[in-house]
Amino acid sequence: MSLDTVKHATDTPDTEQPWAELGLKEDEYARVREILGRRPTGAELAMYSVMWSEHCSYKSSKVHLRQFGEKAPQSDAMLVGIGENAGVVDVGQGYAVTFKVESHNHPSYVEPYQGAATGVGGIVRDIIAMGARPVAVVDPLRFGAADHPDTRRVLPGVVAGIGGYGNCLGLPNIGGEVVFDSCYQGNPLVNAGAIGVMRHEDIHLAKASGTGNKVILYGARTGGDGIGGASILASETFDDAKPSKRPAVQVGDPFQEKLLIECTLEAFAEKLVVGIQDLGAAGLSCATSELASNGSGGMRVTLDDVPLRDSTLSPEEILMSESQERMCAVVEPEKVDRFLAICEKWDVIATVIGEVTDGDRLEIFWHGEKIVDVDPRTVAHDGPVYERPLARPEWQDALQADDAGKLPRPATGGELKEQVLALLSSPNQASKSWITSQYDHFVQGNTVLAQPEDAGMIRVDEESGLGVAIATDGNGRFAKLDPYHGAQLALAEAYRNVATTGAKPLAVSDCLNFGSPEDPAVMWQFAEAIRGLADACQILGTPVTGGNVSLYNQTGDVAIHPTPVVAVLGVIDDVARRTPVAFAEEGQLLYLLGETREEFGGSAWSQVVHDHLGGLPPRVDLERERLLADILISASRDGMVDAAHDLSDGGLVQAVAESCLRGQKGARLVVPDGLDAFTFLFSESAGRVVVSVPRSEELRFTDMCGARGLPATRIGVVDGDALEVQGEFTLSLREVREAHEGTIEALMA
Amino acid sequence: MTAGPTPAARSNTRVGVVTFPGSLDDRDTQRAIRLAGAEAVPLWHKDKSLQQVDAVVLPGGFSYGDYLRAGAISRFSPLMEKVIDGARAGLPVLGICNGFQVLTEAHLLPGAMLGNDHLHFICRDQKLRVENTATAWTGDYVAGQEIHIPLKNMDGRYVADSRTLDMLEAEGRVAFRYLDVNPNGSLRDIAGITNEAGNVVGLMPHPEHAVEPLVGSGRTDGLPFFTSIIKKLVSA
Amino acid sequence: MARVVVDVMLKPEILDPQGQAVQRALPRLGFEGISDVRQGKRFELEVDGPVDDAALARIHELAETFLANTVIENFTVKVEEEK
Amino acid sequence: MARVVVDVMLKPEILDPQGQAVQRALPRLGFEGISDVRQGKRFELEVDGPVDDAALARIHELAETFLANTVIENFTVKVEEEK
Ligand SMILES: Nc1ncnc2c1ncn2[C@@H]1O[C@H](COP(=O)(O)OP(=O)(O)O)[C@@H](O)[C@H]1O
Ligand SMILES: [Mg+2]
Repeated sequence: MSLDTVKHATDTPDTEQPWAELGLKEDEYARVREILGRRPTGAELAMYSVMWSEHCSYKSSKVHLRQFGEKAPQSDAMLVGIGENAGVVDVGQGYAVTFKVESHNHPSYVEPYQGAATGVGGIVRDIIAMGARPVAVVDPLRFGAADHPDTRRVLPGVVAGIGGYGNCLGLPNIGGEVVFDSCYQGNPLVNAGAIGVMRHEDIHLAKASGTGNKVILYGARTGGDGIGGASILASETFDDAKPSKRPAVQVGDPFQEKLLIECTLEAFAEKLVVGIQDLGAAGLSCATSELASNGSGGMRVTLDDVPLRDSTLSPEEILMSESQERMCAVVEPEKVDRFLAICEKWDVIATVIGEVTDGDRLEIFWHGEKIVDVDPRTVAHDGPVYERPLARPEWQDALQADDAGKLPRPATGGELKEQVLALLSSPNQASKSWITSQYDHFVQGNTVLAQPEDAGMIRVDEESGLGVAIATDGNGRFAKLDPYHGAQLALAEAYRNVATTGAKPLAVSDCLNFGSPEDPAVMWQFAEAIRGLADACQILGTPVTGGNVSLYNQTGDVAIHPTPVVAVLGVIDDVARRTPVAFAEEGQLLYLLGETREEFGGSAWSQVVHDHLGGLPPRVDLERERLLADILISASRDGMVDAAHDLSDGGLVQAVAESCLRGQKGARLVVPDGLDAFTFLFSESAGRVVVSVPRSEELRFTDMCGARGLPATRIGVVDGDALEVQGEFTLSLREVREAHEGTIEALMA
Repeated sequence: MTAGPTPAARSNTRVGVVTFPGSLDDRDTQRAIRLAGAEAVPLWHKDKSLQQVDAVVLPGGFSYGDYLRAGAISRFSPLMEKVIDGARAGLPVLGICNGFQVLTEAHLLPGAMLGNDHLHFICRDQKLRVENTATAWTGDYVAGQEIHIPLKNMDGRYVADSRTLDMLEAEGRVAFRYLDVNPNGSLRDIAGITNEAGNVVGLMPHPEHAVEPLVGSGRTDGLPFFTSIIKKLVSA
Repeated sequence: MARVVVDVMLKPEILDPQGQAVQRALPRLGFEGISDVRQGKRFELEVDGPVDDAALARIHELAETFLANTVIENFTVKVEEEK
Repeated sequence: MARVVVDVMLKPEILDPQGQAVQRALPRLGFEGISDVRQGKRFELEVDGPVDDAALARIHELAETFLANTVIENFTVKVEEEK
């Protein structure tokens, strides 16, 4: 057994190396040899192979993601953009907000509870690493068919995991999504987003600068988590007298992460930290190479000083371990003692494992021998870039030609009523309270809005009432019909949701969930979605600040629906002005803002009633979305509307029913001239919101809409304890409630 | 502006809030105390002094991750020795949620807290009846008053043997009872109890999340907890 | 080094919803003939040095004051064979 | 009637935050000399009828598919004396 040192690697150029088993392509391995001018050591091979993986290097997506930068709209709010752990936006009064969405899809299928839990843990560490205190989480989720037996395994586990971790960290869960579709059967999507708040001067970046500064690893001990690949290496270099089994599943320790949050924030407050990086995918390989390559100098690390949970780990395994709840900080030598004291106060293990050097190499030592000697930039930033072939799928035309407008429609008021009930009680449209009641949405005492509101809203400043709002949306059915416009619809909906609460949309994060990039059809969907999103962000004036790509979500040849999930962050000057969803006052007038067309492609109605997916998604009009948002924000600021609810899946009837239930008030609706009752109730035309206007404000409100050219149609009144569509049907609130609630519980409990 | 209700009384009352590792609602509790008009004094579980506070709140959260049993590890922290001595000598102590669990683990209150009978974490706006207004923390309520207070926990099922339950009932020591829905399977719908002297109170719901109209549950039904203790101490 | 195992179970009179949930699920999984299920905790302690009577007494005390809450739980302590 | 006990423990290579938290609390409680603590679950099943090989095989299957999550946990099945 001999250690594969740099010297040894230089002396033994012809040693066979398991690059293929580690996921490297032949030309990628050749490139590593070229960069180093010799063969890599085992440890170097470990680092390059994880950092050049799809997950860490974005090699298939990079060429497309560039558009987010190239097309980014001018925005004064942007403080830190794409490339850091998370983007940062200015929300005024000296406050900055950081937010990001990430995926933990595959691990959550294998072990739902722990997969989802560690997904929350990972995104929260990205937020802390920016210098912010995490203030809320959101969880956009996709599962297989609601009545499939495996969904009963996956969903309760995922929900318990997200709750178990987030609740224990003290982060209110203020939003998310739950969508069922058999396309996600073997590939559930567990996306998790987090928001953090800080003062401008507290923004921290992942860089190691200042020769002589110390590199401190703190948090959990390093175990053999998530290092399947590295074990191959280890067995090459070492004899087999060690546990061959390394856990494929990581177990989260939310308590440890809570301590990590508190001690990191205390260190920030005392200005002890020069640079900081969380340990996520690729663990120390990623943290050391990114810190070093973003800094001014090099870095020297002594791997023997890493605290271990499993003393049999090899250096390759330590470098690749993905053990949770760890962070890496760069600290000036004279501040190290204070930093370690804070960690000790919080019972967090902290160890100096290296220092910043004045060279430009990342050097890693083990038992006194040098086992890594690389230019960190080549590891962190010079990974391969692919221009993968893409092709519009041959089935796309047929799918779009299969127009949902041809589907048989309800003919009588009785049939309409039946279909309304069918929609309200269908798993995708039913109340998600069985899920969201497992999440703490009160903790921290700043939650202004949470589920089932259109957007979550958090108070940032107690004195002024400054707040932020966030909404996440995505519609895989729309994106399947047309990925370009489907991605734009996701953005438009999240943007509209934020504006509906009265907040001004500022910035975007996204999580792009797709099938295999090696399939040209999937790659086309991916490219189209990004193009659509980037174009739309330009028009809406909301830059993308960061996000995440999850590829290979497919079983065999069958990919999930293309599922771009978009998060929009907004700001509101005074949370007292927020607009909730609930109809609260009898007698208030209901107005429908926007235009209703016969648009049923990809709609909830076509899915629930006809199990159909075809045609084109609703038309996108981004200028109109902008105008609608402006009107909603003005109306909120000037007290012209008391309630507002965005129209999306299920159309108008779904939105009105939800607002009625939330406020425990009925509504009487009149089908407007020029529309048939069916289209009025079920169309999913974009750019629409229903608002409840006090009679005293009616004139002022309609004048404002008229002057600015936004269609506003009076459709009814808040009244009584039934949902009535005049001349068609009446449903008591009790019937509505019974249809809407209980579906998920009945399926899962 | 989002200022809460005007403080009941500005006072020199100092109410300590203990932070254990994993405490979550410590800052909110401090805010509630300030809104009620008292000074909130942060206390650290490793300290050995109560800093001469007039009363102590053990806040909600997942101290030590609720590992082993909720409250079981915190109960042995250095500051808890002082809290236990103080409570026995009449110091007003309020345990909210995790704090209630710590109080039962420390045997300052009888019974124990177990996992919810439905096995899920639950977060809801819970209706309660105030059964005892003679404690240090409930004087500002009216006997029988029905209030809404957010509830959020995994281990909220109150259990005790029937002798203990009968004693609690007979002595009027059930301070709060769940109404409409028993959210966790607590015996006799018990949401909160007091010790014999009335200075130590524990409850599962979170009054600190019901002190401002704009955030949390949107109600202020929780504020009287904090004004009660101020009045009690001012008049003492 | 020896291993001492502490088993902690809810007292029989205390409702055990976890055990019940398992039991209720059994028929669905096709298992008949199990009339009751209780779920408790098992602690495995690795003890340095010999597990003599003094050590066992201390572990007993540990179980009584810490690992179990005797208001609701019973416990047993036993030594496992050396590994 | 017989009792069958299924013990479920996290695999040794899997992080056990609960066991760790317990272990870290021990010195504070004045207990030294315990080098590791792991916390797992104990299921007590009351079985109607005889616990023959067939019954045990079925309980083994139950443990494998339901009581334990074999991605992260190991389990053992043993028969306790009649009560
Ligand atoms: N879909 C996307 N849109 C915009 N930015 C993205 C997207 N995916 C990844 N990014 C950005 O690329 C950078 C690297 O992403 P990632 O590896 O997920 O970060 P981390 O290392 O913090 O997990 C981040 O700044 C991230 O925000
Ligand atoms: Mg990161």
